Parts: sequence; C-alpha cells; structure tokens
Amino acid sequence: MSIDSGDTAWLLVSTALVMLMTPALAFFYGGMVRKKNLLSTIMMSFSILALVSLLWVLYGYSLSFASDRGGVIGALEWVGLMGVGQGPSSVYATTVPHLAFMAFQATFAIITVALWTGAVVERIKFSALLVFATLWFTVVYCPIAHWVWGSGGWLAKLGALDFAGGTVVHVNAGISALALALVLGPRKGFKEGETMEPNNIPYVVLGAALLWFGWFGFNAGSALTAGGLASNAFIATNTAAAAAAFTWMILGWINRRPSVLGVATGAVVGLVAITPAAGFVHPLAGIPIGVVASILSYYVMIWRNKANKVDESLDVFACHGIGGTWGALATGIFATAAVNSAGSGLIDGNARQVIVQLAAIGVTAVYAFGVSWVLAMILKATMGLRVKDEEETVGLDISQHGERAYGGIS
Amino acid sequence: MSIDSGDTAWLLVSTALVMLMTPALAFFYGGMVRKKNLLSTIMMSFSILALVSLLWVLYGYSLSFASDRGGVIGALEWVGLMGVGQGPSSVYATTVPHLAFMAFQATFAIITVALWTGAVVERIKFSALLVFATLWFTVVYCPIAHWVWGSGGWLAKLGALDFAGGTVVHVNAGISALALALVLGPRKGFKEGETMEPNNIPYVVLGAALLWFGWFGFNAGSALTAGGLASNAFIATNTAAAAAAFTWMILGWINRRPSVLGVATGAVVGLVAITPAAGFVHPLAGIPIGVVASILSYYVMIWRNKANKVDESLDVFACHGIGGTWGALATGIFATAAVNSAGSGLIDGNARQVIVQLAAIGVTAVYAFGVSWVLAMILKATMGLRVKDEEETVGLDISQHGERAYGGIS
Amino acid sequence: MSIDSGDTAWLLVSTALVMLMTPALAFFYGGMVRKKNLLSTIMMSFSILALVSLLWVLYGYSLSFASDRGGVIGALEWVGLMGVGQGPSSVYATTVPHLAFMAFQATFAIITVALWTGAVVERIKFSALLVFATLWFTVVYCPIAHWVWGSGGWLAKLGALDFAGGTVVHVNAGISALALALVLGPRKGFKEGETMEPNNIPYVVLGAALLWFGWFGFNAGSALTAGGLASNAFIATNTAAAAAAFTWMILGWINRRPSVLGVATGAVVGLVAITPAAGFVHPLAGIPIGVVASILSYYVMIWRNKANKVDESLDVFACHGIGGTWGALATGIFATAAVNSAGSGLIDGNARQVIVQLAAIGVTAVYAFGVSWVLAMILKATMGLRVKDEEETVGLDISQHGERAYGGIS
Amino acid sequence: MKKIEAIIRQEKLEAVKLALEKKGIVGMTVTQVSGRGRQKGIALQWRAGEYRVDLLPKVKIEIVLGDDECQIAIDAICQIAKTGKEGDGMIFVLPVENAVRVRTGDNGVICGKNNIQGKK
Amino acid sequence: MKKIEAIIRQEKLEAVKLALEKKGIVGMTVTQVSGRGRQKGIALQWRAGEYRVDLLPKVKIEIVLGDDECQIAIDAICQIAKTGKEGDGMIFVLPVENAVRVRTGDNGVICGKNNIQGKK
Amino acid sequence: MKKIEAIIRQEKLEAVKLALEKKGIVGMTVTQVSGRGRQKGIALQWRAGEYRVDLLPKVKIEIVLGDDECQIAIDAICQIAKTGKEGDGMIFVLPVENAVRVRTGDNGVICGKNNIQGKK
Ligand SMILES: Nc1ncnc2c1ncn2[C@@H]1O[C@H](COP(=O)(O)OP(=O)(O)O)[C@@H](O)[C@H]1O
Ligand SMILES: Nc1ncnc2c1ncn2[C@@H]1O[C@H](COP(=O)(O)OP(=O)(O)O)[C@@H](O)[C@H]1O
Ligand SMILES: Nc1ncnc2c1ncn2[C@@H]1O[C@H](COP(=O)(O)OP(=O)(O)O)[C@@H](O)[C@H]1O
Repeated sequence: MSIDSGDTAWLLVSTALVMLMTPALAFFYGGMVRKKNLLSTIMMSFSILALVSLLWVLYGYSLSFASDRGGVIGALEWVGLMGVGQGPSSVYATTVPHLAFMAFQATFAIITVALWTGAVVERIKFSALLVFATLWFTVVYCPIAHWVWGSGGWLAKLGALDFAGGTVVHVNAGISALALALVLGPRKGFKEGETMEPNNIPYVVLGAALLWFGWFGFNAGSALTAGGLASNAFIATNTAAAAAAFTWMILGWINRRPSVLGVATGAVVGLVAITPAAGFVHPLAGIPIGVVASILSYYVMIWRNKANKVDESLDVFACHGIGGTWGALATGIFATAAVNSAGSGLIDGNARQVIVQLAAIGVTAVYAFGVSWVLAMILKATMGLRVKDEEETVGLDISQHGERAYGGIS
Repeated sequence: MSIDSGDTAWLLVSTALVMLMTPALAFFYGGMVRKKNLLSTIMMSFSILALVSLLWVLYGYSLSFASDRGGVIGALEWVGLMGVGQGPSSVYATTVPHLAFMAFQATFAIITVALWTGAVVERIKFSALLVFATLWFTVVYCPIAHWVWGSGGWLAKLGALDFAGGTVVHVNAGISALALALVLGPRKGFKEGETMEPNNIPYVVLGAALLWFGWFGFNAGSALTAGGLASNAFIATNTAAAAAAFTWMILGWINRRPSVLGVATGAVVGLVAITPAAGFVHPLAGIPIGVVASILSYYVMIWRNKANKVDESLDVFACHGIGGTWGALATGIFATAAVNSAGSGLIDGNARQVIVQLAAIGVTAVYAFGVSWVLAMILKATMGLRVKDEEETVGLDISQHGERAYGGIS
Repeated sequence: MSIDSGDTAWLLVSTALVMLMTPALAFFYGGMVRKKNLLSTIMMSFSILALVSLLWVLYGYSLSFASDRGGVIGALEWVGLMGVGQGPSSVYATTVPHLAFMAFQATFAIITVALWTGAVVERIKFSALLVFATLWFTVVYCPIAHWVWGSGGWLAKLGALDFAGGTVVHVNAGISALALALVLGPRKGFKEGETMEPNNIPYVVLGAALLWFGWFGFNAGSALTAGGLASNAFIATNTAAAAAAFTWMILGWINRRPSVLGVATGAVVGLVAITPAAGFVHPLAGIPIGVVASILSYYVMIWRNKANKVDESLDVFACHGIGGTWGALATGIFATAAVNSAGSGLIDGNARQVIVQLAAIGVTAVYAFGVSWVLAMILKATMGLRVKDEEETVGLDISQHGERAYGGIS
Repeated sequence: MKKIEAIIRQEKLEAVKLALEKKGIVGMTVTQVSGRGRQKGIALQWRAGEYRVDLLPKVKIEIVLGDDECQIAIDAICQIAKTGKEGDGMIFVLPVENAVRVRTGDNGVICGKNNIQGKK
Repeated sequence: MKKIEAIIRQEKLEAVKLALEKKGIVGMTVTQVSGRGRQKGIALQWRAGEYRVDLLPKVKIEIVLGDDECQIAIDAICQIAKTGKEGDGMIFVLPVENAVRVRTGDNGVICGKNNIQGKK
Repeated sequence: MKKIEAIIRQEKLEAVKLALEKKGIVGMTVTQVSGRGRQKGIALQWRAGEYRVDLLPKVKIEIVLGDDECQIAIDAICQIAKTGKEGDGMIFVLPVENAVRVRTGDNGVICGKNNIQGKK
C-alpha cells in the first residue's frame, strides 16, 4: 500500500504525544516523593527516555517486531534500523512510513521502562537503575511486546486482544515493579510509619494532565490510521479517564475528602484500564471500565498501605498492575465486532475471549515477575541495588546527582 | 461524504489540544490565588474535566447537537452516543467520523464550565460547585450551544456568526461568572482591601502558554477541515494573541511597569476576542481585534478593582465577558467573504451583521446571567454555596480537600 | 498543486509545537537564573513571542521569503500578508496553504530571537531588550533566513544544506548572544565568582521536555509534508537528543556526578545539532551527531567557565553556537541521497559539501556577530543597555516588572 | 527592651498585624515555621487513605519593644489569635540587650516607641 | 525558663523529634534555615563543572522549657544529631522571661513541664 | 556570649557575609523572613493596577559570638547593609547562656572565637 499523509500526520503527532508522557511521568512521580528526592525521581524517567530511545533503534525494535522466531522473539534483521525505511512496512501499519511505526513503538518501550521506577524511588542507586533498565528492557519488554504485537507472536496467535498495551505495558510494568520493590526493600522509615509527604501536588497534577493529553496518542494513535477507529479509541479513552477520576474522587469523599491527589491518580488508573480496550469497545464502555478500575485500585492501595509489608512506593502495582489486569479482562468482556471486526468479547457472546485474556495476563505477570526478580537479585548480589544508608538519609538529589531542586537560601 | 484522514488527524489533534486547555486553566487560575487555595482552584478545573466529559457523552451532546426542537434545544436521539458512530455525521463535519466531531465539541463544553470557576475561587463549597456545574451545563451551556451551533438553532438561523465560541463560550462564561459572584458574595477581606497576592506567577505563565498552544486547536480546529480556512484561523489567532499581549504590556508600562501577569492576561484576552472571528476575518484583523480587546478589558478590570463592589475574583467577566463581547461584535465588523464565504460583515458593506451579532450577544448575556443567577440563588437557599468562615480562613485546600500543595516543613 | 489535508494537518500541528517552544524556553532559562530574576527571564521569551509574531506578519515574512532581491533579501510584496492566502504558494510547500507555511516560519523567527536572551539575563534593561530584538530581527534574522531558505537566497544557491535551521537559527543566535554579552558586560558578582545557583531545576526539566516535544515540529515539520522524510527527520531528531543527553550525563559522571541539569542541557544540545541534518541523514547518524555535540559543547562550557572572561550567562554560545556549527558541519558529512535526494555529503563522496557548509557557517557567524555587536554598541551609547546597579542587586523582577514570582510571606 | 516571639496560626497573621498596628506597634519580623504542641498534628489525604503530619505550619512574629509595651502586645495577640482550640500557639518573652538601626547606626533604639512615633 | 535553639542537619530532624518525645519534650517550633560554620559549604553540579554553595540548608529547632529540663534536651539532641562530621550543628541556650499560652492566656506557663504532662 | 540578630535586605546578604568573614566571623545561621518597619511596604503589579504588600522579604542573620566581638560584627553589618533608605533593617543583641557543639558535645563553646580560629 502507499503512504497516506493523513495517517502519517496522525501517527507522527501521536508519537510526539506519547514521547511527552515520559517527562510527564517524571513530574507525576516527582511531585509525590520527598523534596530531597525530587530531582532524582525526575532523573529516572528522563534518563530512561534517553537510554531506551537508543536501545530501541539499536536492537529493541528488531527483537520486538522483526520476523518471528518461534513465536517468542523477533529476529535481528532490523538491528540498527537496517531495512527500516521511509516506505511502509509490509506487515505493520501499511499506510505510513515504516520509520513512523517504529518511532511510535519506541515511545511505548520508553514509558514502560519508566513506569516501574515509581516503585524504587528514594533509595535505588542510579547506576543500578540504568543497568536494570537496560537488562529489563532487553529480556522482559522486548519479548512480551513481540508475543502480543509482533507478527507471529504466540499470544497474538492465541487471539489475545491488547489494543494499546494493557498487558505489554501496564501489567508488565506493574508486576515488575512489585518484584523489584521486594528485592530492593523498603525505604528507611517506611516500616516505622514515618510521614512521607508529597513535596509538590501541583507537579502531580501537571504530570497527570500531560499524561492524559499524551494518552490520546497512546490509545487513539494505536489505531495507526486517522479515522473512525482512532476516534472511537479517543473518546473511549477520555470517558474512562473521566469516569475513573470521578469515581476516585467519590471514594475519597466517602472516606473523608475529595482529594486532588485522588482525582489525578484516578484519571491515570482509568487511562491504564482503557488502554487495552480503547479500540475494541464502545466509548460508553469506558464508564464501567473506569469505575471498576478506580474501585479496585483504590482498595488495593488501601490494603497495601495497611499491610505495610512491601514498600512499592508510588503504587505502580496498584495503578498499573491492577488497572492493566482489569483493563485486559474488560477487553475480553466488552470487545465488540460492532466497533472493531478484529475482536469480539463476552458481550458479543464470545466467552472464550475472557479465558484468552486471562491467559495473556497470567503469562505476562508470571514472566515479568519472575525475570524481574531474578534480574534484581543478580544486581543486588553484584553491583548492589541501594544507596548507602547515609546517602538515603541525605536524599538522592545530593548523593546521586550532586544537585538540589531549588537554589538559594531556604 | 467519506472520511478524510487529514481532516480527521487535524480534528483529533485539535480535540487533544483543547482538552489540554482545561488543566492549563487550572494552572492559570491556580497561580493567581493565595497558596492556601492553590489545590482547591486546580481541583475545580480538573474535576470539571472529569464531570463534564461524562455528562457530555451521556446527554449533553444530544441536547446541543441532535435534531432541532423548536430552534431552542436538541432532541434526545443521541443520548448515550446512540447513533453516533465511526462514520461521518450527515450534518456536521462531514469529512470526519461523527465521534471525532462529538469529541471535539466535548472539550468546548468542558472548558466553558471551567472558565467561570475563576469567579468563585477561595470560598465556594466544593459540593456546591459540582452541583452548580452540572445544572449550569445542562440548562445554560447546552441550549446556547444549540442556538448558535446546532443545526436549526435559532441564533444560527438568524445569521449570527460565531466561529469558535465568542458567545457560546466566552460571553456565556463571563456573564455567568458575574451572576454567580454576585450571589456568592466577596471573599473575606475583600472589602477591607486585604492583600491577595498571586502565589505563583510562573504557574500563571505556564497556564497561559498552554492555553495559547491549545487555542490553535480551539480556533483552527473549528474549521473542521485541514486546509486554508484552518490556516487562516490559526494565524489570525496567533496575531490577535500577540497584539493583545503586547498592548496589555504597554498599558501596564504607561501606568507603571510592563508586568508578566499583564502579558499573560493580555494574551488570553486576545485569544478570547479572536475566537468568534478567527475563521471569518483576515489574519491582520487580529491586530485591531487584539488591541481593542486588551484596552477594553484592562480598563474594565481597573474599574472593577476600584469600584470594589463585586468580588469577581479572577476577572472572568473582564477577560471573557468583555473580550468575548468585543470579539463577537468585531466579527460583525471584520468578517469578509474573501476569507469565508459563510460570513460578510461591515467591511463587506453588510451592516446588518453587526446588529445580528449584537442581538446574539444580548440574548446570550441575558439568558446566561438570568439562569445562572436563579440557579445560584436556589443552591444558596438549599445546600448553601459557601464554606464556613473558619474554613475560608484556613483555606480550601485543607478544609475542602484535606491536602496542602507543598509537603515538608516550611 | 492542490492542498493535501494530511500535509496541512501536519504543518499546522508542527507550527503549534514550535510555537510552544518559546514558552518552553522561558522555563528552561527561567529555572537557571536566580529567583529574583525568574519572572524577568520568563518575560523575555514571552514578550518576544508577542513582538515577533507581529513583526513577522507585518514585514518579516516578506523580507525573508518574498521574491529575491540580489540574493540577499526578499522584496516587499508580501508585507502585511498581502497576497499570502489560503491557497498554496507556488514556490514553497506547494501542498499546503501559503498561510500555513508562513505561520510555520513565524515560529522559527520567534524562537531564534528568544534564544539569545539567555546571554543577557539578570541585567539587561527590558526596554533595551525589546528594541534590540526588533532591530536584530530585522537586520540579522530576516536576511539570513532569506539567504538560506528564501527562493533565490545566495547561500541556498551555493548549495548550503540546512534542513531546519542549524545556521539560520542556532549558529546565528549563538554567535549573536556572544556579541551581545560582550557589549553588555558581566553580571555583578560574576567576576568575583559569586554563586549563582539555579533557582528551580524542575522548571529547567519542564522546559527541556517541552522543547524536545516541540522540536519534533521544528525538524520533522520542516519536511513540509507528512511522509517518509518527516518520519526520518522525526526519529533522527529523537535519536540525536537521546545520544547527546546520555553523553552529557556520562561526561558529568566522569567528572563527578550524572546531573539532571546536565541531561537536560545535553538533550537540548543534541536537538540543536541534529536540526540542520535531520532530513538529510540516516536516523542512526543522530548518534555520532549527538555524541560529538555534547562533548564539544561540554568542554566549551567548562572552558568558558574557567576563563571567566565573558558572562554569556546561560551558555547560548556553547549550546547553540557550538551545537549548531557542529550540526551544520555534520550535515555536510552525513548527508546522503539515500535519505533525501536534495543533499549528498562526505559519506556519499561529496567532499565539496563540507566546504559549502563551512562557508555558510562562517558567513552566518561573521555577519551575525558583526551586526549584533554594532547594534548593541549603538543601543549602549544611546538608550543604555543595562539596568542600574541597584536595580540589578534588587533583581529585575521587582525593578523591571514590579512583580515577584511567589507571593505570600516567605 | 524585650523581644516577643509569638507563634500563632497562619490565618491569624493578618488580624494580629492589624490589631498591633492599632496599638502603635508596627515593626515586626515574620517567619514561616512549623510547630508541634498540644495539637497533635493533622491528618492529610494520600491517594487512598491518609497520613498524619505532626509539624504544622505556623507563623512566628518577632517584635522587639520597650518593657512597658510588652504586656499591651501580648494582650492584643492573645485576644485576636485565640480560637479556643488546640494549636492557638505560644508567646515567649526574651530579654534584649541592645537594638541598632542599620540605616542610622543608632544604638539602643527603643523599637516599640519608635513604632508608635512612626505612626503619625 | 530557657529557650534552646538547636541548629542541626535536616535529615536528623525526624530522629531528634522522636528522641525528645521520649523524654517528654513535645512542644517545639521548627524553621528551615541556612547555615555556615566549620563545614565550608558543598559543591554542587552546574551544567558542566560545579559551583560551591556555602550556606547549607539546616533545621532550627526552638524549644522553650524549664531550667531543669534543659540539659536533658541538650543531651538528647547531641546524641542523636551527631554524625561526627563537620556540619552537625550547634545548640544555643537563651534565657526566657515569660511564656504565655494564647489559647488560655495563662502566664508563666512552664513549657517543658506542660509537655511532659501533656504526654499522658 | 551574645546572639546578634540582624534583619537586613536580601540583596545585601552576600556582601555582609563577606565583610563578616574578613573579621573572622564565619559561623552564622540565615533565615528568610518577612518584615515590616518604617518602610511601609511596596506596591506590586496586579494584572491591571497594583496592590500593596506590607511584609517585605528580608533576611535574618543570627550569629552567636563572644561579648567582645559583638561590636565588631554590628559595625561591619551596619556599614555594609546600609543604603540610607528606609528598610535597611535592625540589629538586635540578645544574651546567650550557653552554646554546645553537637559534633563534640563541648559546652560553653565561644562561637565567635572559634570562628576566628577556624579560619586558618
Ligand atoms: N515548648 C515549646 N517550645 C517552642 N515552641 C512551642 C512550645 N510549645 C508550643 N510551641 C509552639 O506553639 C505552637 C502551638 O502550640 P500548641 O500546644 O499546639 O497550642 P495550644 O497550647 O493552643 O494547644 C506549636 O505548634 C509550636 O510551634
Ligand atoms: N556562631 C554561630 N552563630 C550562629 N549559628 C552558627 C554558628 N556557628 C555555627 N552555626 C550554625 O550551626 C551549623 C553547623 O555548624 P558547623 O560549624 O558546620 O558544625 P560543626 O561544628 O559540626 O562543624 C551552621 O550551619 C550554622 O547554621
Ligand atoms: N520592632 C521591631 N521588631 C522586630 N523586627 C523589626 C522591628 N522593627 C523593624 N524590624 C525589622 O527590620 C526590618 C527593617 O525595618 P525598617 O523600619 O523598614 O528599616 P529602617 O529602620 O531602615 O527604615 C523590618 O522589615 C523588620 O523585619
């Protein structure tokens, strides 16, 4: 097929939008830590943006999308973007330049790696973060992306539906975050219930707003064309975000107050949950998907805080793990051929889809958890994962980066 | 007609841009209040983004745009997006998916509701805000949107020109803000001339910058196609914003100093004024439109401050009411068939257009003011509009949301 | 040719993206100065956005792009946008409305003028800044833009390659910054080595992130169509930014710590360097281009700081002057007809291109430096360039704008 | 001369300032502080659930004044800053040995008095 | 009555607060300050190269307490806030002539004692 | 021992710090404060028109030093911090009963002297 300028315009814009999500995440996360770790938290996302941008063009795209090897991984023919040109690919997004499709996918890899940093803030050694990110990207992200989205990937062949990354991005990042947090251990003072107040809630809102904005590229861009399907995904996305934000606000209100941190969190959880479904479900299905996502995530968070066992600091698991799992499952429920001929779910009478979705979630979760845990253990035993006690007390901004967020006398 | 991918790409992007304007407004307004109300002010816009996103898909779009009932309101056939699909509408934006047009319009409804919150910051009860927003959206916004933009709306039939929302959005929000502020009463300390210093001017600039950015979607997106008309609206928008910002700077300079708060305000006022005109006037008409808008708005603000009668706190009336009125009028003056065959104004020798514009402004203003006032009075008498004195003193962040913007010891 | 809606959508979006870069720059620069000059620094970019937006539609576009006069300047037939309409130009970007091309170019002029403000922060008189900006725009920017991009411009005819502004934007702004800083003199305390700590590094990151985001419009938009070339430029841009950010991080690490300020700076330097090359080189060429840019810029900065001779405060020269020079040169090296038939460089065996590039750099640098220096001297002798000593001590926010960034008791 | 250090609720600052001004006490230095006393902190909202903060924002007003003005100031502050709920704050009185006005170099400036005179 | 002004490392605040609480000393006022002493500043990273900052963020804890409690507090602070490296901080003791509780208007409140009693 | 509390213009901090350093006075604690005195506030720009702020940002320098160093410090500060316009600030001198260095636990540290010795 030949290149369509409208589709290309839309995909390039979507790529830019998704790329913006990683700095957005930097502020979303950065606002929630203590001031002494603000820059360090921002740095995690920002340095991963640089790192994974490079890894992706060097070999990640090839591992994820090049010709299939046994359903589990891509071959190496697209290493260094060899053969990835200005003409369209014959397999993916056939109306846009292959380079555009590749760039769009790059932004997904980047943000997925950045997502789990929320679990390790305020204590991980920066060098260990970068090494772990590189390894995790290579042996966790690329294979799973291939399984679900690669031509010939085994989960794709099984019929798993994942429009924009419920399993590949969110379940994957959420569950890996948990594994990493377990190995890394809690922050000093966590067990003792020390107050760890968010340093800047406006930054959290700024981050959430830019994430919401960028998510239109994430989900509606995943249609890969500028037409009805993208429009459907667009409005489903917005509806789910709104429903989840509103629900979270109400939950907070019931318990005490409608909080800003709550709406911002709810919005993100809704966006997570609609991600796998956006191009398969009716826009109004965004409402139940968003509402349930918020309820689940809210109570998991409450429970996690009460249990006080694992310091999964910024609740990547509760937001992305739970939200992504529910979203992937909900795709199996609400998908309808009326929206996208590529998928029918329970409401179309196809109960099998629910099973397939559960399988995809389960496989992703087990693989991601297992490999992340092993990787983390190896790093812990070799280079060490944590900063020194003293460095943690002083804060990572000074100890890891020799900087502080705000200059001048305080 | 069939779907054009370029037009669709442009409309989806525009929708994302306009959606970003509501969080942008959160920062624009948030920066101008006192620190103890920063989160509360942000929360108003953000929660309205969630609320109106839902109301719109549930019934708002149908009330505004579905088949006409007597020129005053839309029917209910599009409730819950029934019949709003991936194909184009036969009436609106016939080259893009109906869903895309619907989504684009959603963002207008959202921001219009958020706009008047600037008048009630620092003292309104959050629950009352949400109830008022719901009612106002239903009985003020939807009808007026139908009159002007709905197929068969009576102001449309009268020939009123409103490219992107001079009356529907700005006059409407500005005048409603006034009514609501009158009923709500001034902030404690307002009459006594207590200093209410803006807590964060960089946030105001951030908000203004993102508003400016998003406004390209607002105005140029309103062309509904990606071509000459959108380009014309785009540059007219930028020119008016620039002219108004520059003018406001000079006005401030004449009186004392060129202030940052002033340029930011001026830019927004210019954007307001060009909104109804952008797709009807020559780009250079943006200069007189912007310059006059700033002058009018500046002196109304000075006068409002001096009179010290009504605490329309962030001058929604002076910015949007006055700016929108002037813009709607200016459309009647500067519209030319050379730009858009759909409209001719005074400079084309069509003096009648000015009268029509005045009528549209007048009707909108009277209706919006009246209904807003009645709604506000009802809420005041029933659930109450204001927080308790003590809560106001402590600040709405703590009292309404149980949060504070910046954690840690101060 | 007729208008392509996809190309138009892409160009309009790109225009919006580039326009956002100027406020982004406001935050990037604003975060690096001392708190007492934060607003003043933001104001420089923001007021230039307003000013140059007007100058461009009034006469700048005509001087830069209208019919050639002797290779050195454009004629006046497009003054006030006369003849610049909704149809395509016959010379430039023939698939989009002429107005869209004009608007896109406007954003380049704006940001180029804003770029050099980084050299004069914390001491320039605001009135002098505006006058200098107006003059510089007229006699430096417009001619150089014509030489390189105007149809008939003499550097274009010479065969100089500059995809999106390596010479026109970056060498030009960087070298002019140097001249202006020399005439203006250092900030009080600079020679004495007084600590001038950045007041807000998160703002620097926010600015860098939005710059990165906007730069996709800058470089990929410069393809002027939405297709393979834009996609190539897009990914080359991202790759260079990533490579340079990563390199700068490593350089900082080698010397002491991987710093946030460093990655943000590196990203911008990489974006600068890829600008002239993005549409001529293979995406992977972004890696050497980015890496070398960071190394050069890093050491120039170190040397500039050590020498302590000229207070080119925010290192516009080291970032844009050096980055742009290297980028323009690298274009001569890495350009290949395999990517864009319009240019072949050293790797295609065309050594001449390197010479041409050097010539273009040299000419631009000499002209920009000379004229900027003369203009600055004239202003210094007439209206004066600097604020009074006392005003500088108090800070420009209060002394020039009568404002302070953060209200309330401190 | 004495120095009064009054630690009060933030939101009372404006009113206290006014009340003192009425008594002729204009000069003062104000600092944002965080305090803990009887009031055992407050609960704030986290994303889900809440957390306690035990150091609450307060405002410290420092006033140097003549011995005879001391009680007037204390009374004025107590009256205005009082809500009757825990967290109203404390006033401490410290001895001051000397006060110098930077602008003039005058020693032993009696600050309170000066304030009163300054209020013409 | 005395006022203790302890200027310590920011990161020690939590621990010191706890240690004092154990001794029954609850009331305190905390301020963010910047200080310079033996510790001659630290180097921070600029974009390339670094710069020195000589005023470092510290935390000032002010506690008004009874004469007899003074040493207890000093000892507790010294023990906890000490790292042995330069920059650990200083404790100053100043005389206090009076203390008034705003909520009750009580004069001569002995703050430390009150704290201890308040800790039931 | 005495404690000097000098409230001066923000922009004079750097110069004062330097001047004191030359006299051998290095240790100090600096706080951002807001003050009101003779200088009756300043006018700032609102969007249109202006508003007055009567608490202006100042800097408070606290220095504990030996009795004999007190006058030296006061003179140095007065000389440097003076502009001659209202708002230059005040210096207060308070008695200090004890000073303890956290790092060593040393009592009765004479801070000023120590500073001088520390300046080798
Ligand atoms: N012993 C003390 N030393 C220093 N500051 C104190 C002391 N006790 C109380 N404060 C300050 O006074 C503020 C109010 O005290 P609190 O006991 O909460 O008020 P109340 O006595 O009205 O209950 C505290 O937040 C703290 O800043
Ligand atoms: N003479 C002094 N007057 C006031 N504050 C002081 C004085 N000396 C030290 N300080 C404060 O104590 C802090 C720690 O002092 P420093 O000398 O660095 O500690 P150490 O004695 O452990 O080396 C300083 O940052 C400053 O805030
Ligand atoms: N009586 C006072 N008690 C405490 N602080 C004071 C007093 N008088 C002045 N100050 C502080 O000194 C600062 C400068 O005082 P001001 O009267 O403006 O200076 P000047 O005497 O040079 O006119 C004030 O902003 C305030 O912080």
